[in-house]
Order: sequence, then C-alpha cells, then structure tokens
Amino acid sequence: MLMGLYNYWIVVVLMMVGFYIVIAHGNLIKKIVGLSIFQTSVFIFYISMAKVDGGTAPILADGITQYSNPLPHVLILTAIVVGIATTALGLALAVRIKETYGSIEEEEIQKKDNLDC
Amino acid sequence: MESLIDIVLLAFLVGIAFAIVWMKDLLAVIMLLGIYGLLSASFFVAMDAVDVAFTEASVGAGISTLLMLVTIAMTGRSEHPVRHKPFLALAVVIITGSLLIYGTLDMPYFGSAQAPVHQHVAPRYINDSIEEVGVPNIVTSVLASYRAFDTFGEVVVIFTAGMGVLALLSVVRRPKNTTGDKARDIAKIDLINDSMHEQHLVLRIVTKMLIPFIFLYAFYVQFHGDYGPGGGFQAGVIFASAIFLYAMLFGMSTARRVINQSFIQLLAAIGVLLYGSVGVVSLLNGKNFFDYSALSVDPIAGQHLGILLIELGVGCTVASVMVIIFFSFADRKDNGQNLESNGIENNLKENNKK
Amino acid sequence: MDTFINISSSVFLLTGSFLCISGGVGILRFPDFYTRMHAVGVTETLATAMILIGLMLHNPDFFVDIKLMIILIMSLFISPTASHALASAAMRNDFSQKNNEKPDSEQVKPWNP
Amino acid sequence: MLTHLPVLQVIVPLMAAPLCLFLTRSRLVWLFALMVSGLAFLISALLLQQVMTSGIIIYELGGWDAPWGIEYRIDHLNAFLLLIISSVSTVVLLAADTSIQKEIPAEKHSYFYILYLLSLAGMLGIVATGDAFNVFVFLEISSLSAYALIALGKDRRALWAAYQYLIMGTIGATFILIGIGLMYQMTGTLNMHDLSIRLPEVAHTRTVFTAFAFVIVGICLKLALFPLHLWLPNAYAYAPSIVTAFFAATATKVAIYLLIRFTFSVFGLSFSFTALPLHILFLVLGLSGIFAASIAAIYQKNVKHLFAYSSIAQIGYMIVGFSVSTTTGLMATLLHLFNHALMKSALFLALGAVMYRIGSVQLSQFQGLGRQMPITMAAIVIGGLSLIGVPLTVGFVSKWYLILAVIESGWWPVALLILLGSLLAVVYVWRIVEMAYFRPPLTSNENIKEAPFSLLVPIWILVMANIYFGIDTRLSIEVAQAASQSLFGVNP
Amino acid sequence: MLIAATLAILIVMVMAITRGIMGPTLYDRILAVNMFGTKTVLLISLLGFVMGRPEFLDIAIVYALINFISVIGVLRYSDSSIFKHSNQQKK
Repeated sequence: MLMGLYNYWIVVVLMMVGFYIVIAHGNLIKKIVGLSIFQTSVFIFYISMAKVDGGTAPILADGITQYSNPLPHVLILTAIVVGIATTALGLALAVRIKETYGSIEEEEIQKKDNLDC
Repeated sequence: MESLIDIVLLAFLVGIAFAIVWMKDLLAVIMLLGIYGLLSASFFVAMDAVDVAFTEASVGAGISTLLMLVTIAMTGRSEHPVRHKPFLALAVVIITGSLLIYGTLDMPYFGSAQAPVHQHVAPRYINDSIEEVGVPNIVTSVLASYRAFDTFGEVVVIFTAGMGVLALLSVVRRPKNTTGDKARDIAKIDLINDSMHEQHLVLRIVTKMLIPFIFLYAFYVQFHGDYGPGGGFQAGVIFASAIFLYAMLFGMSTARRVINQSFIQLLAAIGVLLYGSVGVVSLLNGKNFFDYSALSVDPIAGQHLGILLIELGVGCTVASVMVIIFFSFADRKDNGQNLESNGIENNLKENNKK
Repeated sequence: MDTFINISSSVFLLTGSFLCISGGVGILRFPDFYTRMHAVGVTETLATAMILIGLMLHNPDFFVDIKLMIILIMSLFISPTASHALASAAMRNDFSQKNNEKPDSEQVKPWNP
Repeated sequence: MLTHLPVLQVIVPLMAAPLCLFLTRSRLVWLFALMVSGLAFLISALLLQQVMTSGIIIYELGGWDAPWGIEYRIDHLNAFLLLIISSVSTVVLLAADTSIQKEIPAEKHSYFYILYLLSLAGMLGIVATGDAFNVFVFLEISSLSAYALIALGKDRRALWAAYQYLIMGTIGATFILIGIGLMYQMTGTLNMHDLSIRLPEVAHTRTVFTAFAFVIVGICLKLALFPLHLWLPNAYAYAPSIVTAFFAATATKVAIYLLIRFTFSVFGLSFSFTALPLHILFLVLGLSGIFAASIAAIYQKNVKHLFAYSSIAQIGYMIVGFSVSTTTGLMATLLHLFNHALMKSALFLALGAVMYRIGSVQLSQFQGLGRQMPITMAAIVIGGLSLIGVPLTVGFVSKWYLILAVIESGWWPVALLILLGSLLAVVYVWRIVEMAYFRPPLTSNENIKEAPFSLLVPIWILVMANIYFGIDTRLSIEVAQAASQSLFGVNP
Repeated sequence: MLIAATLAILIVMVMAITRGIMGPTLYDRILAVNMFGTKTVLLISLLGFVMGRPEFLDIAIVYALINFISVIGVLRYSDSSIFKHSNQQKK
C-alpha cells in the first residue's frame, strides 16, 4: 500500500500546503501564490493517475505497445490554461486594490472598509 | 530508477512548498514558485505527460512568474508577518487533507494498468485514434478532435482573462501634467527604467540575435504539434514570451510602437472566431459542430485540416492575449508610479477626514 | 568503434557530472555572492556542454543530435549572458561585500502599517 | 438547423463576445449584445418546447459518440434552466445601456458587454453540457467574467469583493475539479450519463465518497450556502446594478442546478442521500441560512446589501426543498428557482434605477422616494411582496409548494419555521416601504425625478412576470413537475 | 552512466534549492534559480534518454528559454521596484 499510494499522499500534502497558504495568509499576492500551488498539485494528481507502469508518452511510435493514458493530459492542459487565467485576473485585482486602498494586506483593507461604513 | 526520480522530485516539491509558506519576502516566494513550476513540469515529464510538461514549463514557470514579478514591483515585496486565524485554517486544512487521504485508500495503485482509468474510455483513443483522426500525437487528437469543445472553452477562458485584465487595468493615456517635484520623480523613475536597457549592452545584443530564433521555434512548435509535444497553446506562449523579452529589454514604449493595442485585441478575437468558425462550417455542411470530417471529402484529410485550423486559432488567441495581459501590467507599472502616489495621497486625505 | 564512442560518451557525462557537483558545492560553500557567482558561472557552461556532448555521442540519431545541438548553442549563449546580467546588476546596485552580510529582510523596506 | 439547437444555444453568445470587439460604438455593441441574448432566449424557448414534446435531446459534439466525445444532453431540467437564464439576461440587458452610463466609465463599455456575453455563455454551457469536465471549463468562463464584471463597480470595495469572490470561487472550482478527478479515477469516464451507470458498481469505495464530498462542498461554495456565503453580500452590493441583477437571478441558480444534477443524476438518489446525511445536513443549513441571513438583512443600511442577504435566505428555501428530496420538494425548489430569478432581477433592476437617479442605494437615501419615483418604488414594493410570499405573486406559489412538500414528509415544525422566515422578510421589506412612503424626502434629493423610460420598461416587464406567473402558474408548474419527475425516474 | 549523471544533477538541484531558500540576498536567489533552471534542462534531456524516448527534447529547449526570460524578468522588475535597495534611492 505504501508503494502504491505514496504518490497520492504526497500530492495531498502539497494540495493542503497550497490551501493553507490561501486561507491563512493575509497578503493578496501570497494568496494567489497559494492558489497556484493548490492548482498545480491538483494537476500533479491528475497526471499521476494517468501513468501506467512501463508505459511511455502517448505519442505513437513504432515498437511501443504500452502508452500512458492521454485523457488526463488533455484535461490538465485545459486546467493549466484556466489556472493562468485566474492568476492573471487575481493579480490585476491585487494591483487595483493596491492603487485604491494603498495596501495588499487583508486586515488593513478590512479596516479601511469598516471605516468607510 | 524511475520511481527514484519520482520520489526525489516529489520531495523537492514538498520542500519548496513548505519554504514558500514560511518565507516573508515575496520576491523570494515568487522565485521559489518558478522553481515549483519547473519541478512539477519535470515531474510531468517523468510521468510521460510531455505536452503538459511543455505547457506547465512555459506557463507555470514562465508567464505566471513574470506576471507576479511585475505585480510585486507595483505592490511591494514584504509580507505582513501576522496571520489571521492560523489555527482555524490549520483545522480546515487538516480535515480536508484527511478526507482526501481517506479517499486515496481505495484508489487503484499508482501505475497499475488495471485501473479503471485505463480501461474504459482511454483504450479507444490509444488504439483507434490513428485511424479515426490520423495524428500520431494522441494528446493532440483528443484535445483537438474528440474533446475539441473543451479546448474551445479553454480558448474562451483565456480570451475572458484578457478582456477582464483589460477592463481592470487598461490605462487611458493622458498627457502628463507634471510639475515640480513630481516631474522630477517621474523623470527619475524613467531614468531607472531606462537604465536597464542602456547598461546591458550584452543582453540586448544577445536578445536581438535570439528573438528571431524564438519566433522560428514557436512556428515549429505550432506546426509540429501533430507529431510531437506542442501545439497552438505552447506556441502562442513561446511567441508571446519573445515579445516579453523584447519589451523588457527595450522598454515598453518601443514595444508599443511595434505592437498596436487595438490590433492585438482584434487578433485575440480573430483567434477565437477562427476556432469557432471551423465548427460553424461543419454545421453548415450538415454535420455536428466541430465534426471535421465535414471539411473535406476524405474524413482524415478533414480532420487534419480542422486540427491545423483550430491550432492556429488557439495560437493566435493565446499569443495575443498573453501580450495583452503582460502589456497591461507593464503599462500600469510604468504609468502607475504617479497613479499610485495619487492613490496613497487620497488615502491619507480620507484617513485625515476621519 | 562502438566501444570507443560509448567510453567517450561516459567520460563526457562523468566529467560533466563532476563539474556540476563542484559548481553545486561552490554555490553552497563559498562565503559571498561574487565567489558563488564565480563558481556557478565557470562550471555551468562547461558542465552543460559536457553532458550534452555525452548525450550526443550516446545516441547517434540525427534529429535528436540536432536538437541537442540547439540546446547546447542556446545554453552557450544564454548562461554567460544571464551570469553577466546578474553580476552587472549586482554591481550597479553597488552591491558590495559589506552589504552582503545583511540578510534580505533588512534590505527590504520594512512593512509599516 | 433545428437539430443543432443545443449547441447553438451556447455557441451564439460565445462567438458573439469576440465579435463585439469589432464594433466601435458603445450603443452598437449594446444592440448587438441584446440581439444575441434575445436569440439565445428564442433558442431556449424552442428547446424547451422540443423537450416537452419529444423528450431528451442528445447532441454529440464533433460527431464522436458519448463517453469519447462531449455530448449535450438536454432534458426538462436543463431546458428550464436555459430558459430562465436567457430570458433574465435579455430583459436585464434591455436596461443595460442606460444604467451603465452612470456606473461604468465610457471606455470600458464594450468590455462590459463582452464579459457579460461570456458570462451568459458560460452559464448556458454549464447547464447544457453532459460532460463533467466540460462543466468545469464553462464554470470558469462564467466565473472569470463574473469577477471582472463585479470589479467594474464604482466603489473601491467592489475590487475587494471581486477579489474575495475570486479566491472563494477558485477554491470551489478546484474542489469540483478534485471531485471530478476522483470520480474519473474510479470509473474511467467523464460523461455524466455514463458516470451514473458506472458509479453504482464502485459506490461503496471510500474514493467515491470523497469525490462526492468534494463536489458537494465545491458547489456549495459557488452556491453561497449559509456558512460559505461570506463572499456574496459584498459582491452583489458593490457590483454595477446590471451585473447584480443578472447574477442574483442566475449565478446561484446555476450552482443549484449543478447540485441537483450531481446528486440526482450523476451519483444517484440512493447514493447521495445515504452516503452523507444530506437530508438533515441540508435541512439544518438551509433553515439556519434562512434565519441568519434574514436577520442580517434586517440590520443592513445599504439596500443592495439587504437584498443580497435576502438572496442567501432564498437559497436557504431552495435547499430546504432540495433536502426533502421528494418530487414535490424538488418541484418546489425548481419553482422557487424560477420565481426567485424573476423577483430578484426585478428588485435589483429597480435598485439600479434608484442608483441611476440618486447615485446611492443607502437606506437613508430612500426617504420619500415613494412620491418622487412612484413607478420604481411600486416595482420594489411588488417585488418585496413577492419575496414575502403574498398571494397573487410568484413568491406565494413556490412557498406554497415548499410547505406542501414539507408537510407531505411529515416535517411539521419545518413548515412553521418556513412561515416564520417569511415574517422576517416582512420586516426587512417593511423597512424600505416605511422609508420610502412615510418619510419626507431628503432636501438633497428634492430634484429627483422618475427613472427614465428605458429603465422602467424592463423593470416592469419583470414585475408583470412576477404577477402573471403568480396567477397563471401552468407553464412554470408543468415544466417544474416534468423536470422533477424525470429526475426521480418517473415518466411524465 | 546516464543514471550517474542524473543522480549528480539531482544532488546539484538539492544544493541549488538550499541556496535559493537560504538566500541571504536577492542575487544569491536569482543565481540559485538560474542554476536550478539550467540543471532542469539537463535533467529533462537525461530523462528522455533514461526513459528511452529521447525525441522529446523540445521541452528542454523551452526550459532553457523560459529560464533566461525569468532571470531577465527578475532583474528588470526587482531593480526598479518601489522597494529599491537602499543605494538606488540615494541616487
């Protein structure tokens, strides 16, 4: 079981590290970094499940019979694009927040909002 | 040997992830994130996912790192040391993590060829795609033909991001009304910005020599996607990164002169439309949306033509959207210094009022 | 002939590995930035070249060799350029050795609410 | 062309969005977007009619058969949702041209319409598709455009709200992605119909349980179910009025659709309600959502905030109907979905009209508005009555069926609690009515006139729909009934 | 031999990561990242041979390119960052 699943367990740890950064850190850029670690770890999870022992990359060539599963690769190609799109938009928001609030720390922004109300 | 590489790479990933949690200097965090991207891409190579590795390397390690660098140049590098509710967060994370670990217990073992994943849908792709689509790279044939609609969605996602960033960051260029101190400040900032490309003569020459080859390579990746790793998305990113390189070394204003904003926006739209119109043509020919066999008398030739066209559409949109995004950020940074000081002044005023 | 190529390939690979490791030891053990830079900059280009040449000899397939050659040429251009840019950026910021002792956090403007 | 309707439904707005970049003037882009949205509405009406007469429509994209390619599978539930989304979007767009003049700088108008169309296409895509991963892709299209649209709001807090929404939304989407991955790992397929056939074989595994939990939590984040709702009030309150009206009416509905689709169709009823104690869990969360959000609504000073909290409460009602998990309960949920879309879009559009004239929607600014903007305020009052659930409005119909469903299952105390929740709605609606009709106008607002005609028309179209579907319930009930019966496997 | 070289590169990667995490200065980190990048290029090339499908060297080319671009990016945007090193502010 250890040899069969250690891969997934490490991936879970990675995901959770990313998730922790997202929810526990107050810095907006750091949150986006966390988000991207979280997403990258999910990609690693998908790609891990596509691997077949003794298989090679799913590009047809003579003399090879065993290929890894191409479908998760396709899904993750799409997901990577989604990830960069989210990152770009999040960073754009962070820049605007810095310009209008003068800070990118969650607590300060919240404080300023409370003053406004 | 393979599992050793696998374990070592995963250990690296864990180490870097934890280092990112502890570090306060955002610049260091972002550089580590770049390493994280490179490492996960290497891991993808070890897992046979060459196309994914290609994309992750250019996106995860390249583009997103670059965007974050520009951002922290605007927002500042150090992180507030205080965390809010770390224990609550830790509890949430531990619960989620243990649920996932619990879920892994019944999973088919890693690499097992008997896993359901390799039994149901995938075998048809592996065995029949060469007759049905006629492209040796199975990933390309699944991406561009079997699941073409997902990829269309992907292109639209990137287009959406481009439009979103434009809506948020596009700067209306006004004549600078600069007087006194501020003018001197801006002049100083311009000086610092320019200093990079005046001093690094070596860099500029090497880059000038390199850029045509990068473009050439981008075209190779674009059209070689059927036979090896690569395709429209990767090619678009490489193409865009050559332009980034140019913009970084020769200044934004020079790059702007080469690339016109409204032209590049239209190019992004044209890419999406090119992709979609392939589907529309097959609709008009009486077949289902994205059924490429409607494009030509010979179904395989139709598939080839369809894949070629949609990859072009993808490359076009991706390259132009990446350029749009990067230019929006970089412009904001160059014009931002005065904008930002205004913002801070406004904040001060507001605070004083209270 | 084959054995000769194999042996020479191994020699190149091993030399490359050795240079790599010496560069790695250098980046860890040297006392300040410029010496580390020196260790990496000097070994890196040669090590890369050695390993790539070793690989070329290992596999005489034409297309693979061409690609390896492209990688080699690119790294021959890029590595020294990057090192140069890095060193001159460090110099330009008057990044002298006394400065080096200070950890990063002190050079960064402290966060003040 | 009729056979291609399912794909045209999504493709038309999706391809229209980049075309907007070629149009130069803001007015032209608006007309174009309106036309496209109207076309989508027409297509969805045709689709609903086709489904009602001939049953499920299956459309294979790319001509590849189902588990290998992506298929669109339109049944009663999808068709109903498609109709709701495209109709609300069209009516809301009618008001867009006037409303955004005051709320969004002129150079960003065309981006606004592009993002709006993309968001519309994303939601239609989520609803139409029969492929689990395709759901994720379109979810991201609609969410990304939503983040940008919300950030276009005038107030700087819009940016912060959009950022928070981005973080929560992305966590939700990633959870859904993890869930889909786990399902795929156990079954080897991504097609929803195929999943529903293959999942029972592996239903006992811990992996499928985890997949279920992740999908549900991910959807609940998007849904703003009670303890996960924190992103919603600010996002709705500071977004431009048009955006608020559109999202309040559609975004959470799409999430509810996903919840129903995954629990009923993909995982299957017997698995969903035995693996987790969903009955009791959703009942408790729904009820506490109703009360917590209604009470929070009472204390709001900003009317948009007030209605945003009321939206969370209304989501609570839908979740209660869902937790009953009988045909009537589900039917009540679907009805409420439709009715809530009508009420909230009317209310938020009316607030948009107030915003247009006054530039603020603080409750204190509403003083005496009943005399100055009588038509707009009348719309708000009727919408409010509908929220409370007064007879002759749509709100009554769905509450009636909800209570019926709860009583059918013998949960008497729940029925009482639902009525109590409605009383809370009376309180917060009354606060607005009191402000508007029983206070003298503010001196600063003396010159306020009635909202322009172009805003009043769409508002009153929606208000009339509120009343019409409250009286003539044939269409909505027939479709909701058919949808819920088909989900329970009964042939309608 | 391939395996020995791979192992050597993995060891060097550990060293580079250590330096990257330890710092202490920005330029040490950039140096470490750059070194790590070139080692990744080598690792990918070697992996192709170890796994028996060496035709995927395209990825290594991209890595080399991206590595260069990120180093330039770091230099470009850390230099003129508003949190400049003290000496630049003196100018």
